[in-house]
Amino acid sequence: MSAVDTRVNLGGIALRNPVLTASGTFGYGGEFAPFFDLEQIGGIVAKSLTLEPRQGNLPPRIAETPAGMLNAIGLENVGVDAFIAEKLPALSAGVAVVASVFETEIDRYAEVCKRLTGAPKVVGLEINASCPHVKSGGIEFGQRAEVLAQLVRATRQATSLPLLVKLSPNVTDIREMAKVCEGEGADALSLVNTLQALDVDVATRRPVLRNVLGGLSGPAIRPVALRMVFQASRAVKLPICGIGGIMTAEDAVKFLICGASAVQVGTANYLNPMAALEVARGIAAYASAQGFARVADLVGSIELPR
Amino acid sequence: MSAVDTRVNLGGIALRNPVLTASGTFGYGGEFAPFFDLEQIGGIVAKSLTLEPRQGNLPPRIAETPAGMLNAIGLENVGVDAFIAEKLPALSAGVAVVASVFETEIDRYAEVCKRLTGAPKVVGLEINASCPHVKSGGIEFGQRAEVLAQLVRATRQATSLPLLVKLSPNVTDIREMAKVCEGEGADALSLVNTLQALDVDVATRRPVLRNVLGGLSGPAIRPVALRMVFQASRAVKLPICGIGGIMTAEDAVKFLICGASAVQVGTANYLNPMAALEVARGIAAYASAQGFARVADLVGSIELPR
Amino acid sequence: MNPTLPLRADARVAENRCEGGANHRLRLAIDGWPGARPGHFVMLSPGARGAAPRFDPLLPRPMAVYRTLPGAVPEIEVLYKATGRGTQLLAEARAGECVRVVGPLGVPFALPERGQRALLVGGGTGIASLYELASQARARGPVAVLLGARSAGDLMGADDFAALGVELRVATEDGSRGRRGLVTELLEAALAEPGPTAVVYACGPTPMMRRAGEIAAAHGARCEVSLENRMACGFGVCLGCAVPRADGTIALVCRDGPVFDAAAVGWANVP
Amino acid sequence: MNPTLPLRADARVAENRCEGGANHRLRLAIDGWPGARPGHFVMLSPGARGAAPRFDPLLPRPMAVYRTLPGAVPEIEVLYKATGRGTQLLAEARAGECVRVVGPLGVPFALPERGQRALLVGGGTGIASLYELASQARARGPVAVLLGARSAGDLMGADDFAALGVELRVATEDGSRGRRGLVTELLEAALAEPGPTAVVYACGPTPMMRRAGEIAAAHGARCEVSLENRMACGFGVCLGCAVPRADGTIALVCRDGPVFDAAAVGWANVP
Ligand SMILES: Cc1cc2nc3c(=O)[nH]c(=O)nc-3n(C[C@H](O)[C@H](O)[C@H](O)COP(=O)(O)OP(=O)(O)OC[C@H]3O[C@@H](n4cnc5c(N)ncnc54)[C@H](O)[C@@H]3O)c2cc1C
Ligand SMILES: Cc1cc2nc3c(=O)[nH]c(=O)nc-3n(C[C@H](O)[C@H](O)[C@H](O)COP(=O)(O)OP(=O)(O)OC[C@H]3O[C@@H](n4cnc5c(N)ncnc54)[C@H](O)[C@@H]3O)c2cc1C
Ligand SMILES: Cc1cc2nc3c(=O)[nH]c(=O)nc-3n(C[C@H](O)[C@H](O)[C@H](O)COP(=O)(O)O)c2cc1C
Ligand SMILES: Cc1cc2nc3c(=O)[nH]c(=O)nc-3n(C[C@H](O)[C@H](O)[C@H](O)COP(=O)(O)O)c2cc1C
Ligand code: FES
Ligand code: FES
Repeated sequence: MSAVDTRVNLGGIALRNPVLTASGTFGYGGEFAPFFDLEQIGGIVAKSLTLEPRQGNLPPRIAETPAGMLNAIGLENVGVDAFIAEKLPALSAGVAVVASVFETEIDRYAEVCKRLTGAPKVVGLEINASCPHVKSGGIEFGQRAEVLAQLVRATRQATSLPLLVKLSPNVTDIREMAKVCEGEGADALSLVNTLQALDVDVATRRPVLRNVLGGLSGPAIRPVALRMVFQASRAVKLPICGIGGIMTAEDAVKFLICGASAVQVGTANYLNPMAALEVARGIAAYASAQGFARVADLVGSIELPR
Repeated sequence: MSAVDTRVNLGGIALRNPVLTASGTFGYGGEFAPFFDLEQIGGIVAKSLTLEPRQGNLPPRIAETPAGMLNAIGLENVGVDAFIAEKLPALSAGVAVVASVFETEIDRYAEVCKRLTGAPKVVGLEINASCPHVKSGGIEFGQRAEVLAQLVRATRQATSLPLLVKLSPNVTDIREMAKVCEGEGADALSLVNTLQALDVDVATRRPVLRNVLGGLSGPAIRPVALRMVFQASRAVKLPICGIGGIMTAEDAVKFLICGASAVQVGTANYLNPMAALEVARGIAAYASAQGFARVADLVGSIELPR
Repeated sequence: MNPTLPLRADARVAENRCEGGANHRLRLAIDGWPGARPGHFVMLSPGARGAAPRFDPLLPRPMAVYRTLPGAVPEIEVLYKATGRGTQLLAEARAGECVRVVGPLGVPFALPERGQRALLVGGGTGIASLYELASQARARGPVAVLLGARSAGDLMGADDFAALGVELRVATEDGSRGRRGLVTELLEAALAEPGPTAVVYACGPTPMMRRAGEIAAAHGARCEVSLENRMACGFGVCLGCAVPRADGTIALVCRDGPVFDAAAVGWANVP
Repeated sequence: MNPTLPLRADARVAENRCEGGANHRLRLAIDGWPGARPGHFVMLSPGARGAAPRFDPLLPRPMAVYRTLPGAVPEIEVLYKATGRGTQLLAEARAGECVRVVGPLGVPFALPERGQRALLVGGGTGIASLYELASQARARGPVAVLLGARSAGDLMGADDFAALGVELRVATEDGSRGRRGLVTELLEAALAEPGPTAVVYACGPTPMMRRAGEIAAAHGARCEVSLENRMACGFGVCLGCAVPRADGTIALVCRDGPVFDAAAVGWANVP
């Protein structure tokens, strides 16, 4: 196992191994310090940040579904300045941090990106395009090619850091959105965010979430996420970070095989705070057992029927 | 329980109760005769029919996923003529049959509709718009508003039967597609077909399906299906038949609450050949326990936060 | 504040038995368990217990640490009602099997000041949060435990409280044990009694806790409540367990609670 | 053809025990069980067994009816290997619990003509499909059961076959029991022996069955194989279990099989 080279490059970010944690599922990192040393995984993607601190939605904010969960947290976060002043310093020096950004207006996105550029430990930015675009009547930024193009252009100009764009899966054709990002100079894609979903309680006939609609995550969505990673990886040259329902190393390996250069562990962190570490170790063990000298050689190694 | 009026009307089809079976999950009906009397459910939607008999894909055609399954059967079916000549007569007289139609060209869709119109027991047609449109480069008919409009127009002209359009969930905005159908004279919508998905076997690095891509069904997709039913029911006046991951009566009730006038039980038929019957009985029991005199009063009864 | 760092452990089921109706008692042996303070909880993953990974139900369930039994391998007890999918699955766990545990978690109860009278008000499964508190409060002053349930059969842990030697008063809605009525009526009566300053601790259904807070406030007594809310993580990262404070800001039940001052809770929007 | 209509039943687990390694034997009591013919199978839903509905794993698992034990409430036995998520869950089912069964399903084996010699070739879990066939073929003529496994510990049901009084020959890949080698080598040898016309029945891994068919054909013997394929329903409605025939048309393993004439199978595309 020690023979396997686990390093991967994600759009200019050199990672010691391909496992990151997904935004919104790992807090600001420090919460996991009791469980394991964060330098043992590739890096962390912090909770998405807005310009100002935000409170988020009233409860209930989460609910369980078959092999999945729904959430509508709202935009709750400490704000970009508190993140830089308080959260980043709390992490040990060797932790690679990708800062995630979401906002309701494009110029605010760009401003958050500017403030993060140069902050210590921040090795890249992830643009969360699954946020409702107020001006487009609530449709997500990532659901309209023109809006997405503007967003990527503006954030690309705002930072010299590697720029990851995290796409919404709630689209007709993920390849179209991937191409938009490639065209506007993104360095990598993160695929996917949550699937828009809903559940109701039959006893009260009320939606289970106060926000009515929520995002579906967890193993339930993994086959959909895998499909999008597969499609996008064949439509663009950008490296892809695969996300969606990764619970075990085997799940992560599937994303690598389908064309992802790295992965993010999300919901699994809740059930098992050591999930990301176990996934990182398990990927190396798989590569070793299958005779791959480098984890990077697994990327896109899918064997298609002739 | 006997006090509850279970009848619903689905776009001109009077159903004795709101439970149908989903196309492709109930064969041509006769396969279920050993398990229960089909006249005890609202009706059946038969396997989608093409003009000619078709063989479908090579194996493997199915696979299990977390709380779901993948399938890529291909277009396998006996063809519309054999359906009329052999399958329909095998069903007892009181069974309400909705015939499902899919094809690769619009004029072929229309021709199948014509042949089915007037066939005994056929009370309505369901247009399966999740079929790849060869002329649009493999995109599904239901993924492009213009193509969908042409399809609905042509099939609407081809039949006097109640016309249900079964939409693909693989779209950015289901409301847009629902409005197209309403505009072209559809009588009802069936929501949803399977989510496009993929899984790979890490031992072989091969896709689990010979067709590579497949459709995800089962409980995993239920929250996504519920969301689309909820959205569509607020965007159009057409009645909606809710489909996706219904395993129990409680699941079905959720669809009614979110605005569906009827439901279809799909994957559940495989695990439990009496699922549709149990769902039908359970809906009536729920309505009775909650003090609803008519199951129809449940439709759209969701209580939204103010 | 929480002085003990949480751990993630594969706990071994030492015992898991039905105590009548839906009530169950689970004893878990946890290597390295650092101990817990009154009001601490754990996250238990019922779905992870089998040999093959299964993800339905997916989320772990928050459960109070009923009590810790020290030893070479420390054990904790959890009292739970098997009502939903996760707790019914938990009820199937057999001795020797593994259950994933994360904990201890949360902000515990503040023990009463020396000489204060502690009034512990428990309803339903909330009773499970109060045992260690009753046990430790005994050393500070008089303790009365007021327990409520629908009927005698639903009552959890009453014998254990009795064995602690604290004063025990019971109310059931059907009168099958103790007084017929609500446990908050017992609280009213207890606060009306003469004696040292009282401090109230409540855990149970939201309306009960809210009412306990009002009653305590009316008598000038401090009241701590242990809130329940849906949780995905239990340690402050999913932001799923938010409840509003009285001042409109948001608190996380798992990190800022589950124990809150009743007066600080924005009750109107607690689910 | 299948003369018995399938039923859907909540079978009661009478016994479920490990027989060494991954090998398990499950005995199910099924009210109204209509009996089964050699080669019939059932669909078992391991996920449906608990009190609360759980849908991971989702699909039922096809399993041969190893044998039927008649009685007031008839019982069936199933021999299975607990290897994946569903079969491991099945292994957790305890006596008294319920497992959903649909069956009997499929097209059974055609018994040998009177006087023919039956050669039954079983490998891995495929052995479970052959017990009733061995039992019933005895009345028609000589029966030899040829079983293959990786090693002695993997072998299923060998003692039961021995107890039937049929001739039993074993091959293991590591030589830990019987001859070292493949079971198809035993078949070669058996067909080379003088005697009455032989008919071959094979069930096991696809390459083994394909090879058995070739060997039988080379000796002019008829060969029936019982194919495996992923199944969602087991009764011909999902179209998931399709395999190509030699003539290029599609057959359903659950409805047109699982028993096929080896010569009619389009082996190149059997998964
Ligand atoms: C801090 C804390 C301590 C608790 N201590 C105990 C205890 O000691 N004993 C006990 O029996 N119960 C306790 N509960 C309640 C317990 O967590 C729920 O009863 C349990 O999660 C319900 O799970 P289920 O599988 O039965 O229900 P399901 O209906 O399957 O649950 C579905 C989802 O909703 C959540 N949920 C449902 N009810 C509750 C609830 N009341 N509180 C929080 N989440 C809920 C579940 O965790 C799950 O995510 C505690 C809750 C909290 C927050
Ligand atoms: C007609 C028939 C009779 C069978 N009889 C027996 C028997 O008597 N004893 C026994 O141990 N096994 C038997 N099998 C094989 C058995 O069905 C599989 O071993 C079992 O389904 C694997 O499930 P799992 O949960 O262990 O594996 P998983 O890997 O969790 O299975 C995932 C999915 O693939 C399917 N699958 C995996 N392997 C097979 C396989 N070999 N055949 C069919 N589907 C598979 C599963 O059913 C499930 O849908 C039979 C198969 C068929 C088709
Ligand atoms: C409770 C919760 C909060 C989330 N918050 C964010 C967020 O702030 N920003 C973001 O880009 N994604 C967020 N996500 C999405 C995840 O990062 C991830 O894309 C998604 O959950 C799918 O991965 P998973 O199935 O592994 O969880 C959140 C997910 C959950 C469950
Ligand atoms: C194996 C399989 C075959 C299917 N074939 C068809 C079909 O021929 N026509 C169609 O409209 N839908 C077909 N479907 C989709 C179902 O009708 C249904 O829309 C979908 O499975 C979601 O419902 P469920 O989760 O209840 O299964 C098929 C689904 C499965 C699983
Ligand atoms: S439960 Fe996750 S933040 Fe409280
Ligand atoms: S398993 Fe469904 S058709 Fe054969």
